[in-house]
Amino acid sequence: MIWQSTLPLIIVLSAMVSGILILRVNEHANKLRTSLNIFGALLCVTLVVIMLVGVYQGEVFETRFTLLPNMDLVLKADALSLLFVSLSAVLWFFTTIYAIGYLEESANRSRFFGFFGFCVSATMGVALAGNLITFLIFYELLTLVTYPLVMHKGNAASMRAGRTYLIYTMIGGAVLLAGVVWLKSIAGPLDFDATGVLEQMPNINENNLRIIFVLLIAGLGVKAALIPLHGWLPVAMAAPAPVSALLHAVAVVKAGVFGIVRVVYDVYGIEFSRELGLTLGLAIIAAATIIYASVRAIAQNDLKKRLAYSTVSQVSYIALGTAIAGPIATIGGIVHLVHQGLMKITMFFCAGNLAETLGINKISDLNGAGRRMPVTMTAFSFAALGMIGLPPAAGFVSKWYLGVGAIEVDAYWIIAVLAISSLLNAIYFLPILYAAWFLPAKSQWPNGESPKAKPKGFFEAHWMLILPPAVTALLALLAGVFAGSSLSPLYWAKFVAAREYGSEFVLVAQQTALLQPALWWSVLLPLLASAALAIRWIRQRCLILLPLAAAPVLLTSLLLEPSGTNTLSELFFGSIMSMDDTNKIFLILAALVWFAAGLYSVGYMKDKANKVQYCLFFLLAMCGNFGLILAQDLFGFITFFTLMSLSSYGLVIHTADDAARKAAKTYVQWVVIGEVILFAGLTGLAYSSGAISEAASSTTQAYWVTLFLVAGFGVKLGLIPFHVWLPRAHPAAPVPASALLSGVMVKAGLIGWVRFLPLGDTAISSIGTGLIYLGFSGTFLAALVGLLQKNAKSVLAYSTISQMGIVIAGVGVGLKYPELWPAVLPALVLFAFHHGIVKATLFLCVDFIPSLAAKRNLRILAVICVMVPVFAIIGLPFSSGAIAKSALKGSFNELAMLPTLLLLSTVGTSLLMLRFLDVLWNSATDVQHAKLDIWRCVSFALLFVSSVVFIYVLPESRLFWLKEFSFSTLVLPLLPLILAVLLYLIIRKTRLQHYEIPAGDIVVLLEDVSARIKVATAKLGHHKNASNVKKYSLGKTYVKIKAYIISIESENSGTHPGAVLLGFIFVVTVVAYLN
Amino acid sequence: MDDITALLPAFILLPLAVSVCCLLVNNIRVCVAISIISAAALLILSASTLLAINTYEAGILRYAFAGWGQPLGIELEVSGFTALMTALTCLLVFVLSVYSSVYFSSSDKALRFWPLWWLLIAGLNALFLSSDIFNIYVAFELIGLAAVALIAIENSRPALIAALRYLLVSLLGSLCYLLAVALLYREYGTLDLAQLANITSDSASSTAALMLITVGLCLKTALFPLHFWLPAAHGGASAPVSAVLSALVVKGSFYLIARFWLDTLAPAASDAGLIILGVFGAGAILWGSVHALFASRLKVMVAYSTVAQIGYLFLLFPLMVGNSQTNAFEGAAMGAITYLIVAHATAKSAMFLAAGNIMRIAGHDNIKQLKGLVRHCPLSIFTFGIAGASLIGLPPSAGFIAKWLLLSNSITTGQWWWVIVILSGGLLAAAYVFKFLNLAFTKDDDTFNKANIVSKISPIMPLCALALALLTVVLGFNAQWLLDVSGTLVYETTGQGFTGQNLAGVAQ
Amino acid sequence: MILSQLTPEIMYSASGIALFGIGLLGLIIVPHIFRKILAINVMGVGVFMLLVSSAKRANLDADPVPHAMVLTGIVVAVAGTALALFLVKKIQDSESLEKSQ
Amino acid sequence: MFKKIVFKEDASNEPEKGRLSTPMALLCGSLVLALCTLLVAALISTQRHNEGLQQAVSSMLNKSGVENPVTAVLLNFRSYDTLLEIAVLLIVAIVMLPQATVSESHSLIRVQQSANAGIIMSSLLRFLTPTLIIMGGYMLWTGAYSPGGAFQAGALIAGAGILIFTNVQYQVNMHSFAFRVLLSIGLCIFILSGFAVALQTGQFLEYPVKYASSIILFIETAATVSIATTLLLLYLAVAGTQEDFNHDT
Repeated sequence: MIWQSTLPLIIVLSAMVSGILILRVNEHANKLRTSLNIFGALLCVTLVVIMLVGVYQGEVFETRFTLLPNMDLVLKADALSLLFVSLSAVLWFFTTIYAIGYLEESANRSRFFGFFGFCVSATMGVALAGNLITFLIFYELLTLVTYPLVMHKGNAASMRAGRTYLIYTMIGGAVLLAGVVWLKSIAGPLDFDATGVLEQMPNINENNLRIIFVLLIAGLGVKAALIPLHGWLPVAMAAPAPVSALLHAVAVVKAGVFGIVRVVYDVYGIEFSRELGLTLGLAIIAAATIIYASVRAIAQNDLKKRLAYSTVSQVSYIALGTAIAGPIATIGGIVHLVHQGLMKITMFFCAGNLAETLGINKISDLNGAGRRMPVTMTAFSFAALGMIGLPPAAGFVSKWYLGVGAIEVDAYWIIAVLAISSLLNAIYFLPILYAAWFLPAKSQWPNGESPKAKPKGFFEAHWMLILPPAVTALLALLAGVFAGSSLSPLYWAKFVAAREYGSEFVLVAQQTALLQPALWWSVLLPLLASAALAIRWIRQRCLILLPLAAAPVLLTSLLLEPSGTNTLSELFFGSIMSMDDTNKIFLILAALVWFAAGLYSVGYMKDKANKVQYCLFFLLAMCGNFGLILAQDLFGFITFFTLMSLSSYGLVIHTADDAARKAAKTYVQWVVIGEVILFAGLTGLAYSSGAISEAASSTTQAYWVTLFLVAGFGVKLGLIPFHVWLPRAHPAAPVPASALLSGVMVKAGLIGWVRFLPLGDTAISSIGTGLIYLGFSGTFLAALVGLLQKNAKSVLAYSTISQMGIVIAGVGVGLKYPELWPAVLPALVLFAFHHGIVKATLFLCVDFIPSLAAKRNLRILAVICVMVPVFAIIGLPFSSGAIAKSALKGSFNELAMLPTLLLLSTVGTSLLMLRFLDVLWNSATDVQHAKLDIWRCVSFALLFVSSVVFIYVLPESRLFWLKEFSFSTLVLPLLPLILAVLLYLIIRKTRLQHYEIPAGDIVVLLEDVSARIKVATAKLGHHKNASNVKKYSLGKTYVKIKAYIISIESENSGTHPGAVLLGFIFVVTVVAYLN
Repeated sequence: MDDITALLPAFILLPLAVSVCCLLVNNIRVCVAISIISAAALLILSASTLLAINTYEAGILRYAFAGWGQPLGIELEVSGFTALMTALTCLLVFVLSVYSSVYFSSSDKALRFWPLWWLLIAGLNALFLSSDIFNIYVAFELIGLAAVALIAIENSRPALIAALRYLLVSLLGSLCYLLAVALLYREYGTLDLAQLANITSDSASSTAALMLITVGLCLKTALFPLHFWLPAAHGGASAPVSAVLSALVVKGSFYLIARFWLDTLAPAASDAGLIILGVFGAGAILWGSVHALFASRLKVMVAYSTVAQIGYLFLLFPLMVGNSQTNAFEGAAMGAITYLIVAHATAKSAMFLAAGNIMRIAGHDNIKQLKGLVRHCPLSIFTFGIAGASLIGLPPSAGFIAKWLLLSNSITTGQWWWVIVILSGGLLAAAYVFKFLNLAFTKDDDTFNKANIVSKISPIMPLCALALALLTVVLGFNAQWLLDVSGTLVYETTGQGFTGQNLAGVAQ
Repeated sequence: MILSQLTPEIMYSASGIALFGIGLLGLIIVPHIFRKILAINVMGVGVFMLLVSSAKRANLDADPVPHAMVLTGIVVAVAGTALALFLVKKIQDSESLEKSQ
Repeated sequence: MFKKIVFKEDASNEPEKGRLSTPMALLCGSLVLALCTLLVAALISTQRHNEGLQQAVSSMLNKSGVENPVTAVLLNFRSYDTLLEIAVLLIVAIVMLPQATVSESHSLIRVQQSANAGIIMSSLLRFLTPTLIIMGGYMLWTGAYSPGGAFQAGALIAGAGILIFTNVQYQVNMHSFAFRVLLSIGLCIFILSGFAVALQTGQFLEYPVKYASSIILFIETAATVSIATTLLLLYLAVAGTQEDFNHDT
């Protein structure tokens, strides 16, 4: 068939022909040029789609003609090339649209678009090349045609950029050429073959092959920007934004790394490369690049430069995936080819938009840009979060597979690299998002426009500038969310890897699906509601959405029998949702508290600012919370977990005052640390459980995996010493949000543990013991510190830590004595349920009681309202607390010390509650409070009643009802309370009560230490002009990072990276220890 | 097929006749018309010769002038290689004639140009086709004097001095060659190349003759360090003349050096000599490229680039060490050089034409004063870029294929040090090509803007240049065909005869 | 023994080569253009002498081919010399023209 | 080697300009000496095994149409060389042709009556010119049998021309069509005859044995005219006595 032998060539030519035509178009014939542009891009996409369909139907596309004897020009569509070709075609299309908008009115457009076409043509050629020589030809061609694009602006900077670019790429090209010629003379035509071509060759000196490999990688490494060959990339930022986008996301950088993939897999063959010991070196270089470039990125204040360094770092993931030399890592590397492209192109589009519309080039000018350009910054945020590797964005999928792949081949250090890099990614991306969304705009934008001014058109910029980033960001998100779909890049990557390693890895687990649509709806509803916020009419009535979104879930959770699973193989890696006895209780708890908090918010937020923002984060966090409870697969769980954690950031920072900012910073730092640790743990888990996507708490879990899981979820649960964010974040949020944070969100950690730790299967005595110790220390220490708080919400937050300490100890018991776990689990669930509802009620009290007490005739009611939950927490008879505690006690009975400790903890709890009442009383009498409204009353009443009654509804609690009324059951529990009252009275008499430990205890210490370091650095005088220093040395970079962090801090008087650094060091040490 | 053989003299006689006609009519338009028609005719003739040549059994056609045959008479000899050279000549002549018809249209120089032009072409064809060493001497003189005369029509003082210097060098070279002819005739009593090839020995006289021929022809070819005359001469001539000088004239003498070393006087040639030639070639690559990089005038830069490219040609010799082919013009190295000749000819002439266009527009070719040029003659810059890419050896171009073949040969013969030379030559080429392009693209502080434009040029001029540049690209895709017709193609057996071990041995 | 080889033919040939050498030396070290042109002619004469001397072989008539070559060579040498002289003249003219301006 | 060329005739004023330093000159001298010695050594050591082409020439001489072997070689056996040689001369002629002027008259020779020629010159002219032309004709004719031929004849006739045109009374009009015809007629006739005989014999320049002598004479005559004209032009251009020549350059 003529199609089959010409289609690849036609695809390459289509871009080139349109380039040639455009080159000849008169400069002023805008319409003609634009239509040619769009037509060319569409044609290309169409042809690629035709080819894809053809390949699906099993046809082989290959264009081949002889160049020299034994040397053919081959263009061929195999799985790997299709991946890259599709990416290029699609991204070209969007970049074209973007570039048309971006370059409106500028000079030399015909030249620009002409070479643009050539560039894509060359990229297509690189992608479709069927042997190394063809690859080389198009690779060099690419250098040539991108050169006019890089220096399109023609100013001094772009001249310099062009020169640097050429010097690097030309030398790289020469080295590559030498390698290819040599290899060709040894091994013949070098047609790409899925399993490599060299292994079968007889009589080849292995040392020569090694040298050639180094030559090839050095040549390709220039474009792939491996250190130390990356120098051109940041300089090339002088090019116009669409060019940067194309260079970084598709064309040049990718061509280099694509070449590495080809060389390693299709020429040398992965097995053979490993035998030759080549992959390790490559992996080390890639890893070094990842870390080094990330560090450099932190020091950049120029947005595009920061993105450039980020590219250097991210692209090396692909090389890393290639070098890890395992099937799973291969998938990760290859899929990152696409993911990084989508995300990075989005970011460059956005950077271009910012520069074009507001003149923003520096990160320091970015404050408040989110409100002025919401679509752009949303797209940017999605891309950035994806880059950091937060699920479910595309970047996570890549990192996930890389991590699991690394474990597969026992290359644990790569996990450390991934973790460090993710942290660094967060360090350089999150401040951008923070500044754009949460900082007020400066007096005017860099281009002189006032922040007050409305955008001129309907959109924030020309639609051609807005559409492409929006779509690519969406694609990046979808690529992650629907990773399991057969249309996703991941599917193709698996296909490619299967080609390389054999087919067993492609199989996606096909579960029989018993549909429980209600489960899906419970997750989807909040999401839909948040999407509905886009509609103005709904925005004006947004608050009412909050309870409305939660109500159906509440009904579902109550009515649905705990049975059946829901599988949606397209979503994530094949997502599963199911409800069983345990998570039914959690779901009821969550639904109840979310519903109540939603109701409460309607009243509470009525007169406050930024309602829509609040609703958005509220709904997203709600979605995450429900999702994580229901999700049975790893990816689904971690996705929803992250969604919840990050959305809560918006809730914590909501009031946007200093305290809230400080709290939010601490919060997000710990979220990121937690995520990173979790990532490491979960990848290990995924590998050891034998399937990459299924959650199974395996019996063969490695020790370190358990440790990481414990630590990772421990962050959420307030396990000391990871608890420091909690007392800061919980009080900072608006009252309903605090209730949620303390009431339900902390339980996510528990859910994680229950689901992923080998509880009940294996005894991991050391960790179990550790948890018991840490748990109880938490219980008592938190009680002590809480006693010294002056803010009611802080007291409650410490109480949460204290209570969670008990839960932690319970899990510790489960870990240590697997045989006890069947008894401990329901007790823990009950305890969590009880604590959730009651703590939420107590947080509402902080706002509700003073309002109630404001009316004299309702004071008694107020006292009752507050006393009942207080007693419940303490665990007085008949209260939910009593049931929960007796359940716990029962399950601990066989352990000597624990019941006693439990009893003692009641004293602490009682003290805390006394302190709470004390503080609350003072504030209630001090401050004027808002009037009560029906919403708040209903909400509070609901929770109040639930806190008293609901636990009796649960069948699990029936065992622990107070059945015999005796002294020991009725009066003994009062003893600790009495003891506590006495103690509290004594404390009040002493000077102790004037002391105050600031919320966040240890973190404050750390901040102090780093403040001293700051002073010391300042004295050294380096940081003064640090931002002007342009020399590239690691030492100076460090100073710059330091100075930068300091500058951020001095601007915001916010938190300190000390905590981050600590986490960092922690991860490194742990990983180092494990190796 | 005999009709083709009978038409062989037309390669020389038609240009001569056209030259006389042009001289007699003394009218520019008529000259142009005759020239273009004849150039087209020559092109067709050469193409059909090229296509026909391989249908002959030996791949060789011979034509005896005056019917005497060798050794008494003079014969023309066409092999695949020379047919390719002739075809290349005719092709370039056609394009350059079209170009010149516009380039010289407004000038009295045209009347002088056309007759000389055709005499030069007659000389080139005579050189490539001749099988008689004395006839080759006469052809050399025809080429040399015509070239000098063509440079001298520029009539500026530097051009005249360059022409004079070139003339002296050319005469010196010719005399050395003639002395060698005398020695050879004295020793062997025949002047026919093919006959000589059968009877030569490694006598002292033959060695001396080979030495004299090498020195004399290296002077003409401008092999480093005997290149001193070239930059001024090639840089000072008018654009089409520079093009033909760089593209073809130097190749003529190179062809003969190769012919004598590898074929006619092969018994007298030593391996050491072959390698020394290669070393000078390497010197030329580096020296020429570095000087091109620092040249302040565009055409001088291009001329120095020719010096460097000639250096590549001389890498042929070391690569032929130990060549077992019976026919000297076979073998992978020869294929590489053939390709390089073609690639360089098209690319370099395209480059000179582009430089000529720029000079026409700007009135000068001082590189520093040409910042921002790209807006005023984009097509010429584009052409320059493509041709430059071919010179650098970037794919897809003929230059890339040539360089590929060279590299591949260097590696298979275990002479890896040439790889370094070739690659650094390519990098240096990139440096000077892009140095100019960089300036041309500069937008800020441009030294060249609308006010500096001296004259407008006819669109035919840049199109001719572009056609040649595109030709280098097209040739990059037809490598096999070209090697087939040139008869240099030898199918190598992959991976055999060469393994890593013996390379390692060489490296030690 | 060497003397025995010094046939007249060799003597003439050696003289030709000597002339060639003298011309070459002159071409290299004499700066003046006319002398350079003369030097080239001297070289030419040397070559012609070698050719003519080699035409004579033992007990045979003179070989006409070298003679013909010499004749052709002379014409070519004349042409070259004339061209060189003409160029020199034009250069001098342009020099004086520059000076007068 | 050619970096410094002295163009001024009064180089004696600045003897050092452009001259190689003595050590360099000595070095060059010794190198050249070495070269010559090597060449001579090569000559001596080489055995001449061949008989050259003498036998071939003499055996074919009867078919060549001339009796003088040198002429036979020049105009028959290796006539192609001679053809190219005439082309070489044409190059030089073209270079030296003065640039075309607007007023191009058609007469080949202008006679200026007013000019007064010197008495010695004019009498010399009267004697010498016809003699030279006749001698030239003889040379041309005798070339077929004994030494002589087109170049020798052309040189003699050019001498006559020089005598005529150095005298200011006669001026040759180099712009005229006739002059260009004279310059190129040698090549023209050569090519045309070569082509014409090829129609008969099949090979270019292969004369029918029967007509060989007359064809050679015909070609030689034309060549003589061209050579004479060219040499005349060379002299006039380089010596530069002609008025209009100087004006044009």
